[in-house]
Amino acid sequence: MSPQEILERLTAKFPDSAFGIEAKLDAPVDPFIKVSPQHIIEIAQFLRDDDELQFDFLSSLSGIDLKGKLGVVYHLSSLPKKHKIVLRVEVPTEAPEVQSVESVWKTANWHEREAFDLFGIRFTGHSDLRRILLPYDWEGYPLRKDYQVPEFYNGMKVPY
Amino acid sequence: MSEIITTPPVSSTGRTLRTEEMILNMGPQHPATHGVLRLELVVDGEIVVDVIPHIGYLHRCFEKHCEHMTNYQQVIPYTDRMDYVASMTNEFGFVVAAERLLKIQVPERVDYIRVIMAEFQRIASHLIAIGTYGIDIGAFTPFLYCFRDREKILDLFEMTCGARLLYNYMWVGGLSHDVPPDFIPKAKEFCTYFKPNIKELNDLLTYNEIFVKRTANVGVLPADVAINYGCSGPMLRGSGVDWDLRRDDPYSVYHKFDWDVCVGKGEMGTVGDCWDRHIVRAREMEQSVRIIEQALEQIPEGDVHAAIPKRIRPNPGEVYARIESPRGELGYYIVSDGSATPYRIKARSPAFSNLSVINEISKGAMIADMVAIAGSIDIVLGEVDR
Amino acid sequence: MGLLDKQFDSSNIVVTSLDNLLNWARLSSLWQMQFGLACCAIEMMAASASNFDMMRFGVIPRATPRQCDVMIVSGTVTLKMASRIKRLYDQMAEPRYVISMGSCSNCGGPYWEHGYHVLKGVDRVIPVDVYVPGCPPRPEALLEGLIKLQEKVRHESLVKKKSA
Amino acid sequence: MEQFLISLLGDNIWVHIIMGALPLVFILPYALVTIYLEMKIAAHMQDRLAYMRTGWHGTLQPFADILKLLQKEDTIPTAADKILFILAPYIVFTGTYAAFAVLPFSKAYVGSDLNIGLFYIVAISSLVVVGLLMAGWASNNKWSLFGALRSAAQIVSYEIPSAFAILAVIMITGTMSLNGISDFQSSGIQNWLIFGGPFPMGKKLLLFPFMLIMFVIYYISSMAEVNRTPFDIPEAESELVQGYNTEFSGMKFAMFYLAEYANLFVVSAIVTVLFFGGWASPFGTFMSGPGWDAFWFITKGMFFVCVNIWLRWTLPRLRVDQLMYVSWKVLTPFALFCVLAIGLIVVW
Amino acid sequence: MVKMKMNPVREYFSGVYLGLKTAFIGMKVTFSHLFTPAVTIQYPTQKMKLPERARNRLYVNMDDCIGCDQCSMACPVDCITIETIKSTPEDNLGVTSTGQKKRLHVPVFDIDIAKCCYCGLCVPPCPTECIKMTDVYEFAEFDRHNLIYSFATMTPAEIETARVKAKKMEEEAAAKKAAAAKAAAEAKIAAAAKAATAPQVQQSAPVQAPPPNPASPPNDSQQKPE
Repeated sequence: MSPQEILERLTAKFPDSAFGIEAKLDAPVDPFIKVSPQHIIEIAQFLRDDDELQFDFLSSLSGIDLKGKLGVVYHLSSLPKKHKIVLRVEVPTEAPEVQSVESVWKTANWHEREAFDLFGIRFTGHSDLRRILLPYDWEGYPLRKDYQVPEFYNGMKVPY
Repeated sequence: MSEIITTPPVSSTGRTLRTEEMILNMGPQHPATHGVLRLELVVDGEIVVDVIPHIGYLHRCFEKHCEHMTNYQQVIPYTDRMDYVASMTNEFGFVVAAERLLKIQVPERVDYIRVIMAEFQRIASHLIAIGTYGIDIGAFTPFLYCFRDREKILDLFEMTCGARLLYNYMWVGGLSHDVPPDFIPKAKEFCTYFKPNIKELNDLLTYNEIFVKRTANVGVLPADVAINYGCSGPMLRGSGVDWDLRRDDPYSVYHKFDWDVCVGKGEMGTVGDCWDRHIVRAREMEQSVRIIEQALEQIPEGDVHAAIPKRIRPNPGEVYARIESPRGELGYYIVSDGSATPYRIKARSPAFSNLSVINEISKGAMIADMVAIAGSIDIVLGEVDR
Repeated sequence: MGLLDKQFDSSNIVVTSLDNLLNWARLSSLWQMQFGLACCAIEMMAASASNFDMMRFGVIPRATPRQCDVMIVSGTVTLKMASRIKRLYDQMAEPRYVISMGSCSNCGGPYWEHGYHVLKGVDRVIPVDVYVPGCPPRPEALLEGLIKLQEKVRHESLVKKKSA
Repeated sequence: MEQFLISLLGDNIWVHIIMGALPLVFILPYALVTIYLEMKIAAHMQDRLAYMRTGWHGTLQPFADILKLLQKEDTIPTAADKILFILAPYIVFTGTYAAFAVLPFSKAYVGSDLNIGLFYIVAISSLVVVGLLMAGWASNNKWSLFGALRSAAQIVSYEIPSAFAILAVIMITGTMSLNGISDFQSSGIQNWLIFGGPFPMGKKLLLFPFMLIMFVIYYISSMAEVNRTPFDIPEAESELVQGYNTEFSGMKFAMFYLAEYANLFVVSAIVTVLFFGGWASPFGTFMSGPGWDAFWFITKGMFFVCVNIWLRWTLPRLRVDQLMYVSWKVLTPFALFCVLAIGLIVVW
Repeated sequence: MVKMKMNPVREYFSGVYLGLKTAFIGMKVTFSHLFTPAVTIQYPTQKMKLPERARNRLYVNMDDCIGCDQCSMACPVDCITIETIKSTPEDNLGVTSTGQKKRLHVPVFDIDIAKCCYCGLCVPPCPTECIKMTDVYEFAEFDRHNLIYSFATMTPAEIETARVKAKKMEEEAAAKKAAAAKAAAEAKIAAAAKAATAPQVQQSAPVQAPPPNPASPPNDSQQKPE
């Protein structure tokens, strides 16, 4: 299925503007579909369970700092159907809350923890949202563009 | 010793331990964790009740570094250092992504050499996986046989690009060097040398009854769970899912070769057990030799520098490209804002997703099984933590 | 130092030849701590594997720090890992030595500039005896570092104890 | 030997002390040789060389190792149970060392030719378990404790099949004295118990398969008793770091090391005595006599030590429950069956 | 192939049989290796010949260095520090072996080999092929600071004189420029609107991260590789 067809199927299922489905199919290289962070879980559920779509494999879930906004990008693919789609949600940096898709794809568990760890995006409904890569007592979210490297961590000098 | 514990200990996920349970810390420095993984085991005697993996002991800020590089070329040395036992495939993934972003078509010779290198790297990586798995199970000798053969592959690599482990060989749009003239005969020689060694390795390790007993029916990962957890590579194929990106989402010139995707069939136990994952790796090495032999025959002449751009400056946009690394689906998500510096690079490392399933498949196992399970996942912490 | 806790005040011929013997024993039986961190660990494994065979020098990998003489810190030391390295080093019995293998543990290596989570050199937490450069160093380079360390041990004396 | 010393020095305490210390004269060089041999055999099986830099082909390496271990700081963890921690390595070594008392190196030299020698060995080697348990417990380290518990379970279970194997031999020979058993098998290779012992042809042929099975059973369980691969789960490196000796350093570790190799010889010697004629020369009276006897005994013992090394560097490690399975569900039933069969044959 | 469910008695005996059989097969394999020659290269006495392309320690041939800073810019880890001083027209710095005229003094050319990641990215950009990776890999040190390699050949005195000269020249140039600027300012009043487009063109270039070295050469020398 092409992204266009997937988008059509999605809009047919979720016609409501609350879902915030917005196509960026003309984007260069990889097209993506923007959706609302408050309804990502319903959309995810549909994408996985629909017989035509069967997006059973969450390849990657990445956070991204969009300067003023934070984004989460979902790269989905389907093993039986061999098609792919990219979803993206955008949230304000001040209140970065996105629904967790952990209950749909277990992959999301660690990927969301990583996005939380490095970008500070909060995933509501996540079962175990702790830092994953950095120590639990680390401060700040390093992959945000405005991140300042701390001078010391636990008495160890951080910069060279 | 005389300290009286008044409150029951709590695991880091907040589980209060029962009296007969105790927390056992495996790692970050432990011989079986393949680096610096820390597994917090809640055990009841020898039985593992809960596994809480702690990662990040090798978090080297790959993604932050990419955002500071002045061009795309400079990212490649860092991709090497992610999955350091399979650097070639890491570069491969990155250049595939960057070329897709830049819309570069590389000469066919470049593609062939890349495939040859990637397959050699797959053999080398699987040799490490199998060898260290042998150590995990307690057999030391196969490890050294594996390293002996791997050393021959490294010689080929060193001859080509000058480095033994971290190559910086594949560049965006081409390669750093063409292969030297004696590479092709030596590579063919290796293929003939290596085939009997796989058999020997299987005799010594794979079909050894103790090894089979240790790995069969241990850490069974059903197909649906594997897919749901985003497992890929030998981990997914070991569970009986016939999925290989080289065939199912083709990149480079893999479609030109004749080879088979190896799938776990549960020959010794259940589909998706540790033995299946092991045998998938062992058989993939044979298939890689097949690919290499074909590629060495068909390799066209040409220039490997032709498509290397003088200055890499992609249009704003984003791309996600994935390849089949020895560990599974290695994806790069690159966002460009139009400047020469990448805006965001996220590496979707296969071992990261593969490792996340460990808790699911190791409940009720024994401590010794934990080692077998962790070894069969074949993690490289550099890639898990990036 | 176990049986030899008492130090001699000055060297004499007995002490010197005893020194030579004891130093010889120490330098030819440097048991190594299995301490792989990152890329260099693979080269360290290659150095112990058949082709380079570190055991020729009497180096046996041991899993527990208590029985080790030399800790080869091979790979990137992150801030999360640094405290563990310190602890393991503290658990090693004297006399103990540290080889810092590779750029990362020498000074942070490629990660020295933007690595917010990388310790810029393992010598910030534990004393290092020999620095082996390379990224990663060839197995031979590690062996050369080991020979350098052996040289260092050869010239140690009971009289002035290695500073802990 | 004892008589000779008594005639030389008179019957006083020194004779007994010398007799007691003699095994030590054997153990120390033996251990050094075996450590060297093990590494060299292993290395050559793995296409490498091992020790090359200390002395000719690294022959001085074991001395360097021992000397270095002597120099190491002897750490005792703060949380350890100090008395047990210090005592444990010595108890383990004592258990092994005591077994040497009854080993018949030759017909003339036996520390003490007990008439219940085999029984004594089975009993005294259990002391090792106590030592290992102490070591594991006293370390106050979870890995050590696991190692100790596994070790105890393992040694205790494997004593059953090995006791059956010993029982079979006792049934045939009618003696528990190690010297007596060796004597029983003297006068030629055909009289060794593995080939059915000194019986008429028909009986020999009937006994042979059972004795072969018994030998395999005993050899497997002896490997388990000395904690070596494939039964090295108490110190399984990839699982338990170093098992019960994780916290031991310097001299104390050297004691464990020494005990391990000494124990290896004890079990190999018992295999020799039980099935391969002990000190008896394979050529009957040819090449026999006190010196030759000791030669044969040590050669045969070392042969089995080498086979043990060979197996160690070939096989993977069993899991703890599989270890129990092998002992209780494979070796013990087979041993029981063989004991029954051998009993019937002997009575017939 | 789905394994047939064996009858438990047969499974038991086949397990025992397989256990012994595979152990023997394994023993056969290891035994056969006991007599194959070892593959070990006995390092200090025997050394492997490294291939031509071996990438180990960096070496800079200062005779050929023109101080263009290309290598330092290509370096992903910024381990190369280069400082340059402009030469005055009267000093003759000679030409490189490739025939390029040297225009800059290079008082500092440091490579922190401890940071270097041996990627080889600095080699191809060099216009005079003066930086290269050698096959030397044995350079372990007791002190990390010895791993900072200085390749510059200038003595402190030479550096000082070159600095003074360059400063003088700069001052002269600045004075000249000031005079020119004065003249230009007068002209500018007449054509103010035209000047507005010029700075916009320039702005895209500095997006590339500036080299960490403050004393980098002027931009035009960077723009002309080869």
